[in-house]
Amino acid sequence: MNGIEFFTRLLAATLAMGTSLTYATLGEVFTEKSGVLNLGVEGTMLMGALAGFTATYFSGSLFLGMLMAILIGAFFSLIHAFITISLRANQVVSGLAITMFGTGLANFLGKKIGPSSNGFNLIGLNLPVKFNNIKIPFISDIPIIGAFFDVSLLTYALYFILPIAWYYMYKTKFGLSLRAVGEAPRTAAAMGLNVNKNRYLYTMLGGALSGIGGAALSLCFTPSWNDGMTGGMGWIAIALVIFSAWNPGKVAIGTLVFGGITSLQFAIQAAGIKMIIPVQFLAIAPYFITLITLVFMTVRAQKTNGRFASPSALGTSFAIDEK
Amino acid sequence: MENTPVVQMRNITKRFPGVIANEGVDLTLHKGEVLALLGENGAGKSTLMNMLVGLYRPDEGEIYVNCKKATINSPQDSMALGIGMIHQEFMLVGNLSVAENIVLGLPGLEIKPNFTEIGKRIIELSNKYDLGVKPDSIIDDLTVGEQQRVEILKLLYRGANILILDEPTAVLTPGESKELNSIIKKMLSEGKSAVFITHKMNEVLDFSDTVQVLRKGKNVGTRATSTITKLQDIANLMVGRDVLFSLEKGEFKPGEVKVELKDVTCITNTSPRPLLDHVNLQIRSGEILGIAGVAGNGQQALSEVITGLRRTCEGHIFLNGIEMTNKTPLQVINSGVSHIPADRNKMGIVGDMSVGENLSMKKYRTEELTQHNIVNKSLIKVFANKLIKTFTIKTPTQYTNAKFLSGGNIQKTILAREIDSCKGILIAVYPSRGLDVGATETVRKNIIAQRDKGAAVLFVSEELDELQMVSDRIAVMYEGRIMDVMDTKDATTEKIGLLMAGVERSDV
Amino acid sequence: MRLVLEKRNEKSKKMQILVPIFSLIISALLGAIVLLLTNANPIKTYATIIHGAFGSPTKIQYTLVKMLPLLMCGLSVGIAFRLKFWNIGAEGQYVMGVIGITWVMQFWTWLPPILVLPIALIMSFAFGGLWGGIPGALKAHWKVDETLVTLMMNYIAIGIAEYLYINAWKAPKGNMGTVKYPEYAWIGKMWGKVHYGIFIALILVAVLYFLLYKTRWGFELNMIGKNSEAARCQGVSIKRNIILAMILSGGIAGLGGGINSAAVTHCLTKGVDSGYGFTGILIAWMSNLNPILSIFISLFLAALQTGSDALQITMKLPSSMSEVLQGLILLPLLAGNIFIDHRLRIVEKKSTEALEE
Amino acid sequence: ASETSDSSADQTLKVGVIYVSAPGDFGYSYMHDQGTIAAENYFGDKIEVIRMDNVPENEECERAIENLIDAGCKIIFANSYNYQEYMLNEAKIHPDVYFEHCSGYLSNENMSNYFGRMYQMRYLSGMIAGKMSASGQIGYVGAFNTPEVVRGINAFTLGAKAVNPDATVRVVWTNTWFDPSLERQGAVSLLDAGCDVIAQHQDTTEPAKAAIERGAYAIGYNADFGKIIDSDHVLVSPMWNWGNYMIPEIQAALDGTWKSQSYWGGLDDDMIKLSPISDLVPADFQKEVMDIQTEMAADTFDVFWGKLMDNEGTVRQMDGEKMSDSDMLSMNWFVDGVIGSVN
Ligand SMILES: Nc1ncnc2c1ncn2[C@@H]1O[C@H](COP(=O)(O)OP(=O)(O)OP(=O)(O)O)[C@@H](O)[C@H]1O
Ligand SMILES: Nc1ncnc2c1ncn2[C@@H]1O[C@H](COP(=O)(O)OP(=O)(O)OP(=O)(O)O)[C@@H](O)[C@H]1O
Ligand SMILES: [Mg+2]
Ligand SMILES: [Mg+2]
Repeated sequence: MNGIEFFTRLLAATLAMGTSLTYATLGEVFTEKSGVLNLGVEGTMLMGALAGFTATYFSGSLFLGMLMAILIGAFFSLIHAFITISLRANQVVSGLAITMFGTGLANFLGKKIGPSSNGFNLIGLNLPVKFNNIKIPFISDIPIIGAFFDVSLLTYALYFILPIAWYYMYKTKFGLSLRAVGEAPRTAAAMGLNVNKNRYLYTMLGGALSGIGGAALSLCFTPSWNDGMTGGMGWIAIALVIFSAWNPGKVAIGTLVFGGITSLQFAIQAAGIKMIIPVQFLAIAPYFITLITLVFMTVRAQKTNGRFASPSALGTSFAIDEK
Repeated sequence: MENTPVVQMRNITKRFPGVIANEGVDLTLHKGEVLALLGENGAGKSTLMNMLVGLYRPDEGEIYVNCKKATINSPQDSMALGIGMIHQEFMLVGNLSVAENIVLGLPGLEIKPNFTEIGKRIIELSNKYDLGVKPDSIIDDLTVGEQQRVEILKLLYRGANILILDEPTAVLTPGESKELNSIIKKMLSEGKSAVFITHKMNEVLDFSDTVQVLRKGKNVGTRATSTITKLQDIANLMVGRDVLFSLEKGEFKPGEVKVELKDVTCITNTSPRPLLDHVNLQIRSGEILGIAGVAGNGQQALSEVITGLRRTCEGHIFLNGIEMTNKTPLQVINSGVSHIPADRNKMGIVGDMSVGENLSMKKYRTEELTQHNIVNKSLIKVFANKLIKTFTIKTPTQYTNAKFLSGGNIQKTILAREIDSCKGILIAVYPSRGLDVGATETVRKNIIAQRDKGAAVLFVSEELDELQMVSDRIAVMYEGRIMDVMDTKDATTEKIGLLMAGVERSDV
Repeated sequence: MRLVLEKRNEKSKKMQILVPIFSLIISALLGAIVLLLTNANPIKTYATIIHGAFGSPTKIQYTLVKMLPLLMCGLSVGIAFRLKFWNIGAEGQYVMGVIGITWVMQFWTWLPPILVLPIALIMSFAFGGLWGGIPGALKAHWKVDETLVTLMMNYIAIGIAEYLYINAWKAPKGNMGTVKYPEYAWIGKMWGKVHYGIFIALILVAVLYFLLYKTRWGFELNMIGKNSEAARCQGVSIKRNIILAMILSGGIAGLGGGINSAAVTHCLTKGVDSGYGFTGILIAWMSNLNPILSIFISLFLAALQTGSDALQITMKLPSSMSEVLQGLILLPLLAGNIFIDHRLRIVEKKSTEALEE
Repeated sequence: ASETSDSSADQTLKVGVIYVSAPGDFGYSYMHDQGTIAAENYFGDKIEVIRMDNVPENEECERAIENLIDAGCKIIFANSYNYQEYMLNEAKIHPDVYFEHCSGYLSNENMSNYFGRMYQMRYLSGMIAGKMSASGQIGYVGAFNTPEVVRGINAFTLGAKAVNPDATVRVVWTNTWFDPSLERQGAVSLLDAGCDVIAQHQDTTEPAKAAIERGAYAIGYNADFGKIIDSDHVLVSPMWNWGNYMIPEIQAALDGTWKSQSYWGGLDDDMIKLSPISDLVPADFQKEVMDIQTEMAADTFDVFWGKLMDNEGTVRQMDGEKMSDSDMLSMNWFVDGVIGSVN
């Protein structure tokens, strides 16, 4: 296998794994940009994965599956929104509680819904349909770039969603309001925007995207339902938001770096390349390299005076008549 | 002036935890009228106006706009009624562009705002009113003066015809204020009505048709400006006691050199030119050195290198004759330096801690308030109460969080702390910015008292008359350089004005 | 008509007691709905949980044992959060603490026996402190976002631990796990399962309370956390204090790992990463960063977890039910908090009318 | 149901079972639970089973045991290696309860340990993989580099090489027992590297599914993947049969004849088995495999027998030698033919 082929396959593996992560990260970018920190991504993703799987299993329709994942994801983050925006509770704790609740509920329901013939309901069931890779003739045969054109519908969708998300955030009036609300809520309010309405909206949008991220696992990448099947991906998504510097246009960078290193360390192992470092250290390489890259990016951003800061109002609740 | 009231506020009451900000206040604004709303810091002026624009909601009372009862639940509602406000704190989003700030939240804005069109319109307005604002600049990169003009542009762009201007010139230099005031006059000449809040008496006389004074949240008087004969009357009405307009100042008896800067240079990668460019200065004991200059010419950097908050690239700083170049803020404090910083909320106080704790933030290191590293609460209590009394800080209790105080009282808290702990050197940066006459008087009096006690004072201000009144010598800064240092008696307004504009001394 | 939240003049003492009680009632009702939907008797379930946590001396002992690592992590996180340093790395710091203590216990056996335990505990503090100090230093010197760094460092610590107990330090006969610590260096038991480590934790609470609320340093940390720029102007070194506080924060989590290992697990093995660090975040917030309150909150959460075991045993509910119930308890509790300093008021909306002049 | 009914049968025996994961994963705990279910069916209402799943491998295990005893359990099974220390602690405190620990080595008068010689089935599945791999390149997704997993990989490789001496087995470690995404990624990287059969020591079916989606073959583990995934590309699955251990032990507890032991059951006890072999595997070869299995059961065939070289060229065992159980239990090297490293 030559280098180009190796790289093409690596890219394909990265794209397959990174899709779910990208949706969740993009969702959290929107939520955080509006000033709300939602640590409930992991729980919301699991609920989305469960909802998507269940709906698709019973209806045989991927469309319904995605719809359910979106609705359940949005609903779950609505709980977070109500508690932190309307009732101004601490966003960190609420997010952790949402993750706890969502994880428990998804695992619990996974054992309650569905045919009980095998005793474990949803677990181990095969879907009637799933998102398969769609190969675009000719283009997909080009080395390296070809990997981008042999992916599932959910990945293709990202090619449109990411630029649209960027356009939405930086070019439309809604995006303008969104940025203002997370950066300077008082000013936004004085300019006639409804800060909390915006925050509700983007928290729910973030939840919906997390739901899609979960469903991208249960309907596409690892088509099945299993307890805790997200395996901590929600946490990685939260970390990658920082990596993307809260810019939807840069979300893919983080997921490609993280997903790429994960795939690369497997590819190195599979290629039988003798490593002096122990396997456990290979397994932590994605985390380690992500960390190092962030340090590097931050230091460089400061040298070149680039902005690398979170939305100023992130994590704070807003009430107009309270200082 | 026609006699139709455009705004009537009736019997307005607004309470905040621990304070009644407004109590049964009435206010009437007629068409084409300019009403100057006066009062001490914390009198409730901003609160009253915030209710008119829908940021706050009154607890009691009613608002009528154009003789119709108005339900103003949000800024959106007030905008629809043609009311626009320039807030006391800037209402700008720092990382957005001027154009984005201007159209933010504009009703009827298209989904994808056409920023070329918007930019054109901004430039048009900017030219008409001579604002010199570029639509693409990022707010954070603008000077305060420029930011204030963006605020004006927001009003113009939205075509508000009832204007509320909450201390628009408080943070501006005299030159900038003058420009801004002429812009505002231009706007008013177009038949708009306005409420104008200010602490500057000349502006009151210059602009207003009517004067209304609030004290402790209540109306204490409304009269036509033309009937005002003595400024003193208004000032007394505001404060509820007699205000002195001239200052008692002891004889100028300079002692040894306490602060000395030699060739201090300071460069950052954020700005193309040096913040400080070979600055040489001496301040002697018993002397107030005033620093004049348009904001953004290095005054703040100057105060920061002396206090150790910013590193110098070149040059030497001596305090009390000892080299203190690039020492830590703590070392500088220990060598006897007190500092009244430029941004009182960001640098001066910890808003979420109590007034008492804020007052202790210098002395908590000393045995006066702590023993063996342990903070003694009863000592702090006594100490804080003493300072609150001496400096007449208006606060419900010393346990109130400092952020709940009004701007003037926040400044007094800082002043109290710094003056009390001053051991010979005082660096005061814009200490009277935005303060009412009474508070301004307190600040100036205290600074002069320090000098009379033998302290060396660096006094940064943008108001020439204040500089002339307070300082013994005046240095003028331009683009990080000291243009000239002169005795106050030689410092004529014209001379300083030219130096501030960058005209070299030889040309003066 | 509309509802508005109105700030109270001061925190209501009455509400501080009533809110948690009402929240718990609401939690119980929500939980009851879920339980009824799954055909479980709510009253029996709740009784079971309480019995599971406090029903017998042994059960109380287990709850107390469980509380210890939770409390230590809660204290740890509380210090970092005081500085608004979002340390979500207590998990990794805890794991590093276990690595530190294991190193001494396994390889420093030449030490006089009496010294092994103290030095091992100090090492667990040092390792945890290192793991907290690194993100602290990165933040202080280069403003690197601590959320990502601490999260990533959790995974890295767990990876190192796995490497050690599977490869480098593996017990000769074993599969996963190091050899047992020498028995003379264990922390002893004082009441059934409850070990003397609890004293270390309680002393730590007292020391921290004193340090944070009474000393100059505590005062400085408070200043930094609430306005770091102003603190700097007052001569407080931000960099130094962030690093110091993070070393302390990480060190306490590490010490938590050390105590738990020396008293309970006696080795480094799979299961060191059991989420104590994340629960620590909950504890720190729910106790309002107050060390003394942390004791009660961690006891509450420990009881919730030990009590939930009974759900599987007595109620035959799946283990995930306990997470569902824990989430359901936390959310209303959080939501209720606002009524401590706010009250709800109904405001009548009046119609627009013309002004008769 | 059992025929003998004495007085003790009036009372139901409470049996406690502790699983490291939820049994619904179709992996390790799932197979244990199949054993538990078999026991339940066998004894009917003579026993009552109390299950605790997702018990972490730390001090929580002690509490779980304590709670089970509190609920009246007289015999307790625990299925993960790292429970053993905690179980031993409890065994010392509760002499009247029988403890059964799976996969460890510690024991006590009232505590047995038990495990199965799964490597035998690994060898057989390796033969099938070696036969069916066109390229001779086989992939193996491993969880952790513990002796148990390493032993399985080695046996599997020896099986494959017995059929195809040129066969190689590439190993990828995931460092997790259970993570659908990572397991799949591991398999994908092996497929990308040219493997056409994927075996696994993991708890989900994802590696196998990934292989089948690419048109490659898969070897399952734990459960019968052929049935779960419903594909004949699953060639075979080595499976556990825990019921065959649990039933006699519970019976002994009922009868009062329970004795402590260290048990490492193999084919002879039907502790382990192969799932039905896929129809794609030629019938005559299936028979060859079955013949070896018969020899294994008769103890005339040893997997780790004769000259063994590791994959770095060191000779680890001489001709004619047979590996001791303790060497097998601490195996930390790969046999020749494995591409990859143990650490
Ligand atoms: N959101 C708020 N929460 C609590 N107290 C407030 C709030 N806003 C204002 N106050 C208090 O209400 C009083 C009136 O404040 P206001 O800002 O209206 O004064 P002001 O007259 O504008 O003073 P200044 O001249 O300093 O601007 C002050 O005591 C202030 O501390
Ligand atoms: N910085 C401090 N120094 C000394 N004592 C303090 C300090 N902050 C609070 N206290 C005292 O400690 C006790 C607990 O205070 P409180 O409940 O406000 O703690 P907290 O909520 O953790 O602190 P804060 O609200 O200031 O962040 C009270 O008696 C309070 O007066
Ligand atoms: Mg004001
Ligand atoms: Mg408090």
